[in-house]
Amino acid sequence: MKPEGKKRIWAEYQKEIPDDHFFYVRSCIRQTFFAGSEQYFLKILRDDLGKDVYEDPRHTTCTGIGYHGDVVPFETIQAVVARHFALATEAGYKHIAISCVTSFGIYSEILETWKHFPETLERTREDLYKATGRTFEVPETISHTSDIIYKFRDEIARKAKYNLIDIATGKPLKVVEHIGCHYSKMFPKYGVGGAEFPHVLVGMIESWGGDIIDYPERRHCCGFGFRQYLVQANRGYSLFASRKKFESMEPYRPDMIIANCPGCTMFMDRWQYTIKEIEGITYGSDERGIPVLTYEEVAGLILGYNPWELGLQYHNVQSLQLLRKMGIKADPAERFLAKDGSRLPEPANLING
Amino acid sequence: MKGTPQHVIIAGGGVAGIEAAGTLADLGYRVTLVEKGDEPGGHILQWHALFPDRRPAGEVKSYLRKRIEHRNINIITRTTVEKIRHHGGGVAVNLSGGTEEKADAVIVATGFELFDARRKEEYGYGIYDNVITSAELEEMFNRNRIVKADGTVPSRIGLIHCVGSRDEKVNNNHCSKVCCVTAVKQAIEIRKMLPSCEVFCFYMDMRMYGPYYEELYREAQEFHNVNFIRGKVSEASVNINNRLVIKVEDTLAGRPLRMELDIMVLMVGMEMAGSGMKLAEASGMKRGINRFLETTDHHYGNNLSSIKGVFYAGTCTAPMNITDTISHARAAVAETVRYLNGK
Amino acid sequence: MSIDQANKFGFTINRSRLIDYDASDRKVRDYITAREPSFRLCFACGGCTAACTAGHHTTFNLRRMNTYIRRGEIDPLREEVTRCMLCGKCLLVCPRGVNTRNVVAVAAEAIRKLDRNEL
Amino acid sequence: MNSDLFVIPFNLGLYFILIYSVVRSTIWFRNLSRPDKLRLQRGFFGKPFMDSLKEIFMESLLHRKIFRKNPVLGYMHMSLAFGWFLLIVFGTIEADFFGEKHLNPPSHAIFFRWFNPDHGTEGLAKLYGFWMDLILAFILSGLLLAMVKRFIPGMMGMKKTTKHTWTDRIALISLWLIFPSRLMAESFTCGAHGSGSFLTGTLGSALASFLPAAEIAPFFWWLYSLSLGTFFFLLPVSRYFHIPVELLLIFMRNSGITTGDRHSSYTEVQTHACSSCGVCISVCQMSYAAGINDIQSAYLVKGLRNDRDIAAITANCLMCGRCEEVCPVGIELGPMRLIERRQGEREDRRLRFTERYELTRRRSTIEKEPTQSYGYLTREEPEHAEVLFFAGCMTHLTPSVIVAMKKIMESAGVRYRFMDEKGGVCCGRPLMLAGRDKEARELINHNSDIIWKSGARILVTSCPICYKVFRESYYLEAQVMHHSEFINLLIEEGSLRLGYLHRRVVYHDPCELGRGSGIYDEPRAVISYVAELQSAVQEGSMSLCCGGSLGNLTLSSGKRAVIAADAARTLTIASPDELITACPLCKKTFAQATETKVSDIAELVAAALPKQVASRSKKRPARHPAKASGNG
Repeated sequence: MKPEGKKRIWAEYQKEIPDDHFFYVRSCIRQTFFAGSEQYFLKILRDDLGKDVYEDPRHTTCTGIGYHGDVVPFETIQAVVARHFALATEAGYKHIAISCVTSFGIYSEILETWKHFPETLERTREDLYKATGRTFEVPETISHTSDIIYKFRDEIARKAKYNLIDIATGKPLKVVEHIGCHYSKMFPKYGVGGAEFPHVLVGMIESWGGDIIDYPERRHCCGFGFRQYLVQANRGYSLFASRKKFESMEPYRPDMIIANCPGCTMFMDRWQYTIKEIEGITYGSDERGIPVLTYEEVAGLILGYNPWELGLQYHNVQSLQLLRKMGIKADPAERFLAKDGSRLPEPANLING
Repeated sequence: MKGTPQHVIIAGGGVAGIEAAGTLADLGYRVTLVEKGDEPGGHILQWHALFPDRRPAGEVKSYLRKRIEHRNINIITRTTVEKIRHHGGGVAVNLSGGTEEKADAVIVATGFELFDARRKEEYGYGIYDNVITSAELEEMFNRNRIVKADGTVPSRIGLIHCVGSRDEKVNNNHCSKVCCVTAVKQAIEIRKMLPSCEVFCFYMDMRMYGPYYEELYREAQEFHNVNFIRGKVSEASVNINNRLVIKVEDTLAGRPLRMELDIMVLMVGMEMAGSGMKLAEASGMKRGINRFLETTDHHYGNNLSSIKGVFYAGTCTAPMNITDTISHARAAVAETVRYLNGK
Repeated sequence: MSIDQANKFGFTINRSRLIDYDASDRKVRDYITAREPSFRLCFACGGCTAACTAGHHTTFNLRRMNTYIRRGEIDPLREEVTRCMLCGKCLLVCPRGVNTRNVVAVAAEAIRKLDRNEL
Repeated sequence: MNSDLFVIPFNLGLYFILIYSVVRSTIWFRNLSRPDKLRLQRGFFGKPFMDSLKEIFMESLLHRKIFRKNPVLGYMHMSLAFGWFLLIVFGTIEADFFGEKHLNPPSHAIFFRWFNPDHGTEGLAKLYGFWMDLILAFILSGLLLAMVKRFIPGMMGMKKTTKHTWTDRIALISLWLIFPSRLMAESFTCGAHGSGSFLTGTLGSALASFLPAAEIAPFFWWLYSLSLGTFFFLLPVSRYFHIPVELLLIFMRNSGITTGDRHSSYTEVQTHACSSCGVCISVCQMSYAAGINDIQSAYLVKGLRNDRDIAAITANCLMCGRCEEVCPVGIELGPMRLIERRQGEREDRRLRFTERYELTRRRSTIEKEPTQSYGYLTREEPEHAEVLFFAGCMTHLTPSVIVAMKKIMESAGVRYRFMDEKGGVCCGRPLMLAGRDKEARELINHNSDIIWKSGARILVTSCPICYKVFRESYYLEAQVMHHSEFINLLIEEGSLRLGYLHRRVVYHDPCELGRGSGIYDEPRAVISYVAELQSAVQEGSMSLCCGGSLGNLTLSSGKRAVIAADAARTLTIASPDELITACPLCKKTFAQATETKVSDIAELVAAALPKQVASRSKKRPARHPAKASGNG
């Protein structure tokens, strides 16, 4: 591997990520499955980095799942996205921070469409106005939330209480990064580092002390794919795609996977359990599974937040070994305690629980 | 011809430029050959052996060298022609370095550039250790040593056709014509040097268009056991053993295929040379959608520019092999002479 | 995998369609190439398949079968090879002079030996 | 008499070979199938026995067939075989008649001169002695020729001789020594005693004039006995074993036993009856045209006899049948080779018992052995037809033949159905040629079903390969005709009006039609009716193979082309206008090999049809050629 080659590509794919004042649009599934990730993203930005992030309660789903599931037409989704832009315009924001990779892909697609076919923009303005009476300005930038963490990765590193380093050996942790397909495969210039060698997560891992694993199926889809997952009969494809990735990364003995897409995190985590049930195979060293973390969770860990506050216990693959390696003291017994100290029911079928 | 011989400037000292210069000089014209490199010769200088008969490139190189040992030819190296413009009844050219040269006609022979393989990011050229170009493989032949980056001997080599050719994604829809036969030639050479090394050619179509090219292809299959897989490689990565892993559809089986390689050779295609593009820009010479120079008619005017007194020779107009380049250069001379006689 | 496990989720893991060249075995190819060297000459024009008497009735495809042999894909080959009628019509069509009929005959022989652990 | 001890080697050898022959014959007999045993038993008391004696005399002793083919070679064989026979017969008579006793052990007849050194100086005995010397001279002249043939094969018009094993060599040396040593032994004895006739007497007296003949004589008698004994001992393991086995083969064949389709005592007898004469090699196109000299029938048989791996030999043969045609012993070489092609037949047979057991055990664990399987074929419901036309797979690659046949049949008003118009199912013959009879049976059943259901009275095919299998392996009510036969029938019936083409043509007999099915005359009759038929250099039963044969599984296209070119050259030596054949495969093969125009017989006939075919055939009422089929 020639690092200078990658650096050259990264240099070619640099995008403008604003410094402050974000209009935040959330993800349907991240806030549901990894509520801590979203919460800590906002918290880190606001409290640790002192940024202004605006949330509007009137913001809705982007309908991306419906769009990719062939039930929402392109005109409709343009109008929905335009409405988000209208909310941002009304609040005086020009930079959109998008939590979901699917949404990010849709925003990119719509902006590109408007750029190449200005008549569609006009049509959308008309549609939105007729439907809601709103008008909007096209935002100056769109950033995926991982872009924003990427931008501030060194600042986070400076404030770090922990690093992606095995404290017992002093060696960097071996980290697999997984980028959601819609982050940059459709429009490489919208992603940090492009599509073939994305830098967005690599940059974070490098800044926080970890080692990147470049394994053969790195580019491969996690298997989510809306039509694959939504139709039960098709889930075998989804599962197959994830397994292909696990088998490819397995020889490297990774300590964790970091993903920037809510769907990918979800499926790479849950399918490990399903594969264990169907084939009896558990991946990871000592068959403890490979923890799949969001970059927000990792940033939170680095900054010293409580793993159970971050919501690590709500992953199917538990991260106890990983936390130990990083030197983070967290009592497993406290994983499922409610705020008042009472015990919550423990999820069944945890890997490495 | 009477009086002082007429003067022709040739922009570019590759195969076409040299052949045009030699022919013009033989006919008694005064020629100035402007070459941007240290010496005339062009791409062939790096080549080890030529298709289809795998003759040593040196034979053609020495032919070309002799071709310009002529008192009528003045060679200017490390110089490019920046601009061509009309001057009186003839033409004048601006050379890099600020000088100007006048002539009765100009032959543009600025040639081609090899596709920059880094533009096919998914192949990881410049990133993975053992991804090389066909030109680099040729240099290995010159050194008589085919080895991986770590110095070990490869046991499997893949040659990827159409890198930078027939690919909208890199803005090249044209076929570079010579890469298929080059791949077959190189495959045979690898097999001869390393008999225990498996060789695979990944092709979209086998375009064996020239005489004895198809025979070479057959020879590769019959006697050298070169494997051919029809399909365009989509991407390359490395595995834990630092072996390349490629993905391709085996279109004849209708199924995806994955294979490990020790060395991946990218058969880089031909593109219009950057210097030629600049010259065209500055001088108002038209270019086609493939970015090569556009001739007035691609059947019977394929040496003619739309500018009076300016003629084209060789691969600045389209990808071609050495044989065709030499013929094209001679034809350019014929057109030039016809023009000069009519003046 | 038991039926219970399949029922547990309502789906299973799909089988790979990938030809994993490094995982497959080319003993059959080597056996055939040694006995019928003209096999190497196939350039997959499909003339054999177009002429094929059996191919008129079933999915038998000699051109594809040759590809399977070369890639070491034995399972599909095992099915394919049984369908040929050995009529030899393909021999008359092949532009590369591949002894196509013998390729099938030797392939069947190779598979028989492979299954008997005699290859 | 102590010096009589020299007879011991001879006696041992003789009794050994007699006992061996009886034991071996018994084993072979026991291993025969029940029907074959019955055939043999019946044959022993009937005409077959007499036929066999006659054949043995004509072929095994006189070597009539070889004589006809090659007189010098025939004389060589005859002098050795018939001469030796005469020597034994007349030697025994001499011993019984002139000897001390009237019933003697064989050694007394063989070594008569030793026991009766002074015999034959006058009267009848002298005349008889002259006769015996003449026989010996006859044999020695043959032996001389044999030696010449051995060292200079070309002199005998023989191209190649099979290679000898070391037992063959010793047997050969001992055989060669027998008669010279007898000559020397008798001559020395006669020389010492002043007896002997023109050969032994003359040579004897000459030798005795300067040598101590009486002292030297025993040495040659020992040599004579030893060489006889050695020869007898080596006989079962040498190529000369064919001499006694051939007698058995003749008898078995005359009793009606045939090779069939599996290995049996009869194939073993045939294996041992081969004299490795090499005639099969000389006529083999693979040898003289393509330079392949290790696959001929002699090598096949030798491989079988010596239990070698002959898979490569077995597969690499055109199956043209020329060797079988010339085999002086009459071995069924084609069927023998086909048996060897059957899957696994031979490789399993070569295994030792324990290995075979182990293999069977291991194989029983394999769920499914891959065999050809045509379960995908769907049953067809053909329309009724008087005449069913089956073009055949290959004919679909020569559409001109199909068009010609259509024209001919329409012109003759034949009501026919085109069975494989939209592509049919292979006849099964190619599978049989590849040794896969079981799978062929599946296709045969499929096609038979269609033919039966069509109710056709005549099945016409354009392909000799199909023709052979239709005739031999299908059970059909319909009469099977090759299109050349059918066209001939139409001409004879008067249903075809044909003009005369002023062309000189030569006809090539396709292997499967000519030697394979015995159809030589009909095509010639048809051709002569419409054009001038030249005769070919090699035709009829010795016609050449085009080289394209499906009988060969492994022959490369390059070698096929060489054979085709050679055959085409031979056929067109008299510069005909056209080379006519009756097989699509031959047509396609020759078309690539010669400048001469190559046509199928149907195309030739179609060219001779009057021009306005279509309108005439409509007016004419449909005819029923099946009526005339009785004369086929």
